[in-house]
Amino acid sequence: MTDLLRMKGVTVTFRGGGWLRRTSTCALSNVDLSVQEGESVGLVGESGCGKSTLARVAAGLVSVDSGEVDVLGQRVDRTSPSVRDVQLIYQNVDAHVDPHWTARRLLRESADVHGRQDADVNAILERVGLSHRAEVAAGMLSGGERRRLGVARVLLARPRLLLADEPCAGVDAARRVDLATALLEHSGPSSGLLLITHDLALVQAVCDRVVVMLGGRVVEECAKIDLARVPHHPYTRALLQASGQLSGAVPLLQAASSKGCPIAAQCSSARDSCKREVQRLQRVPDAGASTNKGVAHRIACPVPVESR
Amino acid sequence: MTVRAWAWLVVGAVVFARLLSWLGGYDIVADVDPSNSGAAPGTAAWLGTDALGRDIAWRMVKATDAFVVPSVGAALVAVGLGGGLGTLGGWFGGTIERASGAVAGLPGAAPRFVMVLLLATIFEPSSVVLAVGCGLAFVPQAAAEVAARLGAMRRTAFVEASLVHGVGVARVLGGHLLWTGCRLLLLRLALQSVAFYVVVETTLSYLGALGVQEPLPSFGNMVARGLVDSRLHLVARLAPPTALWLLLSALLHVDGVVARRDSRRAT
Amino acid sequence: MSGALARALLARTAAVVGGLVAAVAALVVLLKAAPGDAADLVTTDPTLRARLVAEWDLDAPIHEAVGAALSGRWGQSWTVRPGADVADLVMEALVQSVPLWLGAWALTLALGIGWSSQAGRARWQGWPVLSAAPVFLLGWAAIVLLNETAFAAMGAGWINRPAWFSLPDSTSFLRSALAMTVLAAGSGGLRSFVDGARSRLEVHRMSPAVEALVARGQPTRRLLAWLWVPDLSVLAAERGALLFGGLVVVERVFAMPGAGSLFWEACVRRDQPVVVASGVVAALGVALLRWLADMTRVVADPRLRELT
Amino acid sequence: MTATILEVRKLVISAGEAPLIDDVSFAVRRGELLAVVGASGAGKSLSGRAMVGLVPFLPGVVSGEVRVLGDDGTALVTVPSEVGPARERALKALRGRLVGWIPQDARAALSPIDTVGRQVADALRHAGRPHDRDSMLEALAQAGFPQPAVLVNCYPHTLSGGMARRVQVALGLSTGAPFLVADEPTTGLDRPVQARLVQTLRRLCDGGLGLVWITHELGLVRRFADHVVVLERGCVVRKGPATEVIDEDSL
Repeated sequence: MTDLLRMKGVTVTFRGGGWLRRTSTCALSNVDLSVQEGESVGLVGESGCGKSTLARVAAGLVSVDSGEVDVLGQRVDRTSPSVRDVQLIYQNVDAHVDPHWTARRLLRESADVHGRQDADVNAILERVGLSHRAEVAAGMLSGGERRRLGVARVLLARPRLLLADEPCAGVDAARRVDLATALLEHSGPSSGLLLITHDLALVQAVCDRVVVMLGGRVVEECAKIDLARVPHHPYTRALLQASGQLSGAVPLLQAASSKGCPIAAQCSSARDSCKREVQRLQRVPDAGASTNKGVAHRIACPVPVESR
Repeated sequence: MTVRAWAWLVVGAVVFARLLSWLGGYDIVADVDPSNSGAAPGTAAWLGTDALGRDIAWRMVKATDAFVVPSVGAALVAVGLGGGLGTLGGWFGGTIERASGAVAGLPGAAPRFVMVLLLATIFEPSSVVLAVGCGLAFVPQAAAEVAARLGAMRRTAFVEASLVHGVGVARVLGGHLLWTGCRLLLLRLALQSVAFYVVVETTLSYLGALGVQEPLPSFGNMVARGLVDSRLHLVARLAPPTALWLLLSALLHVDGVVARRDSRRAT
Repeated sequence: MSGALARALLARTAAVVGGLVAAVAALVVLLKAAPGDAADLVTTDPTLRARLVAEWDLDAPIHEAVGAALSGRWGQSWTVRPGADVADLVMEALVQSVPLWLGAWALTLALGIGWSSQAGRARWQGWPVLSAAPVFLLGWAAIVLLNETAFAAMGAGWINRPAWFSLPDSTSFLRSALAMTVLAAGSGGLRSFVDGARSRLEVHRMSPAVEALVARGQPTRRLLAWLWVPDLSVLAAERGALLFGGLVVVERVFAMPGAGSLFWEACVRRDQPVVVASGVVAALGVALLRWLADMTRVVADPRLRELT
Repeated sequence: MTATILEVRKLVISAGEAPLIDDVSFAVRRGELLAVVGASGAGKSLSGRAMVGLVPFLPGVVSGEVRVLGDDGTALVTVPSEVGPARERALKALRGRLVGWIPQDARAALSPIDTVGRQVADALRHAGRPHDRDSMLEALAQAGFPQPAVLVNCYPHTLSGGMARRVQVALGLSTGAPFLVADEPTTGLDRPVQARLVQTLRRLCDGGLGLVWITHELGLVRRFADHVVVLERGCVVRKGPATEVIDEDSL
């Protein structure tokens, strides 16, 4: 199996402010991530944890301060024009189509660019249920229809690597899994999906592997099957509790800027070292290697690792 | 009257004039017959004759025809140069936008009409110079408006999304931004520069020097002759100014309607 | 005055001055680039030509020529009034023209602001059509109409010969007033001012800030006025500049002496020093108007102080 | 719970043939935090604007009425939907006096030409309340600014999104209206800022303010709101206590 996406030690810092008052925000710090052929990876975290930045880095829209990004075996050095086999579904995908063009015209353009036929356009219109609205300007479509149009456009490209940033936001719960499955089934056996969401249940329904991010860092990485088993990073545990999969009151954990772990201030099991230094991802000595297909379970917190 | 009617009025008048001139049948220099001066409208001369006995209707046709090529040239200069500089600035932004804005702003340092007069004095006062001058006069406005609109659209999400999707810069810029987004704006600027050429040409011809010289006809010199010569028939005196006024109203009216449609599209 | 405001004012002043210098430089370059120089027009005799070149300073390098043009060293008139100092000529003409220009400008502003603030009322559809007539046509129509009416009335014995009769040959109050009105209204000038001002006011009426005041029941008049001032100042500067051009036509049509007439004479008779001087003065006027508009905008709108 | 303070009855707003708001009725009590949730385009903002009388009136487009009730349950003001002097009078009595509004686009809805301090002072003065510097600072502090003094001389374009929201809260409160409509006050803010802002609103409700809170944030609604109205395509599809409604929906 080859890596479709491979990130190693990626760090991204945004600089802002005027010349008097410079600000810099660390959006990603030392992130390792890979998506392999035929794999679907779920990236979970709160808004502002760097998920979307990560997707934009992979699409070549944001230049990295340090680290390496390889997409489809090609090094992405700085902001470089994207590879056509990588497609990005944006968070607010409905704002990402030209409002003056009709659905059919937009899809025809995509078909042209990606070498598809008119029949493919019709098929995809049918698939997303926009056949009867194909001649309406995108700006006149409803938000949901525009969103489906944006997704259709990306699927028409049949990307090898699909980066989907909250593709189901604003879609009601019943149809979420359906939509995510559509993303999955459209990508063939040799393609990969990176599903970025804050919805843990969705990830569990669709993905093979789960990566949890907090404050610009990866804090846990495991096979889907491992999610159901303890131990976990306290933050992952809180997410599981919030989605009702673990019992117990949901602790209020919010990432804050700190030298160490972002939630050290609120974490009940935090140690002194948590506040002072960055916790590295450590491999959990694994018991279930037979069921998790050899995916390593790694956590950036000393507590659950030691308790094992 | 609807905008369609106004637009047809302009197009119809121009096509009619073009067609008649092309078919020929009127010699500007030969048509002098002082014995027939100040004739009333009739079958021989539909709108009467002027002091030299020349057919007013035919001269109006010739004068209209003379607008066509230079005014299209003016529109091309305004849209091409202004639109081009504006596109450059709007797409790239930053230093390039400031530089292209400064270059495009140069003709705007003097008032339009003064700028055209300056050009006409420095070079020969020909219809080419006038056309280029009238086009240049709209370059600052064209560049600024195209740059502003393009810059705003450049920052919208769909441009980045299209680029990421694999749609080339040429398609995004040409198809989505310029054609879909700035088409009506550029049409307006073309209409305005055409109208301005008509105004400048007739004004200079009215004032005498620098414009179209006798015996070549222009609405300007026809109005000027009508002013001093009360022996002409009323129809012959009023026809040229009325036609000119209708032509300009039509251009401005169409411009106004396009402007409204443009702003509706933008929202 | 705050630092941001002072900085913004300075930056805008610098921009306007820079634009002015660049424009004058462009004019000088064009003059040099044009085929054949002024001496060629006058003579073909090489010795006389050399004397003229020396006398008129035709060989001065560009930067010196620009400096001379900007500093008011315009030399002597060639053909309009041979030997007269151009600076004196221009000053004399300006004294005659400025009242006409100011009057027309004030008329445009007063009528335009009054008209456009009457939102929704008095919308006569024929207005844009009527206003399309160029300055010379309006002037022509006014002159013919008044003369012939007076002639007919005198013929019928209703009136004695009025003081203004045989327009435009005699000086009279009516002639000045007519010239002023024609200048203000010609070529759709008043209309474009009203249209621009009205559409901007409509935008401000719809703005969230005004709406929020309405929702709190507070009066909106002051905010509307201050939001409108920057737009008005830009429109007013633009109109004022275009009136310089109209001045040339109006002064010729109404046979009035002044800067417009002087410029026209100089253009027709190829009097290069006067043409350059008039061009510089016009550019100076435009720059001054723009500077005023910029200052007004920056003072009225704090947001513009940041974007220097 | 005390008496109802604002009542929306049979509100219908249509554009073209399709109704944007179709027969929406609900009531808000004093001290109640009522959340209005629903997908975008469900008519949340529009019904909020209708309560403040900001829906541009076109005959045949708007019907229904908004009533503000006094402590004894009698109607203080009834805003009819028919255009005319009665509507104008009612809106005049309503806007800023009985109903405040926190607009969705908080920064754009601040006057760009005045400092924050001046805007708050103006709002206070217009409401006939003391508008000296101390009262102004107090109004800002009430909206959740620990150090309001640094804000007084700021122009709105220099504020962050969260600060602009809180200034809008201060402006809405400084009218002294007992009822407030907050249109997505937490959109685009960081989680902690969101939570703090909603806590501020909650505290104000505990102090007796009636609040309609239009939002997408179901988690916050569940934690802070008393009741929830769920809108879908302009209709009320669910109503009830926040914990009940959100529990079902969130799964």
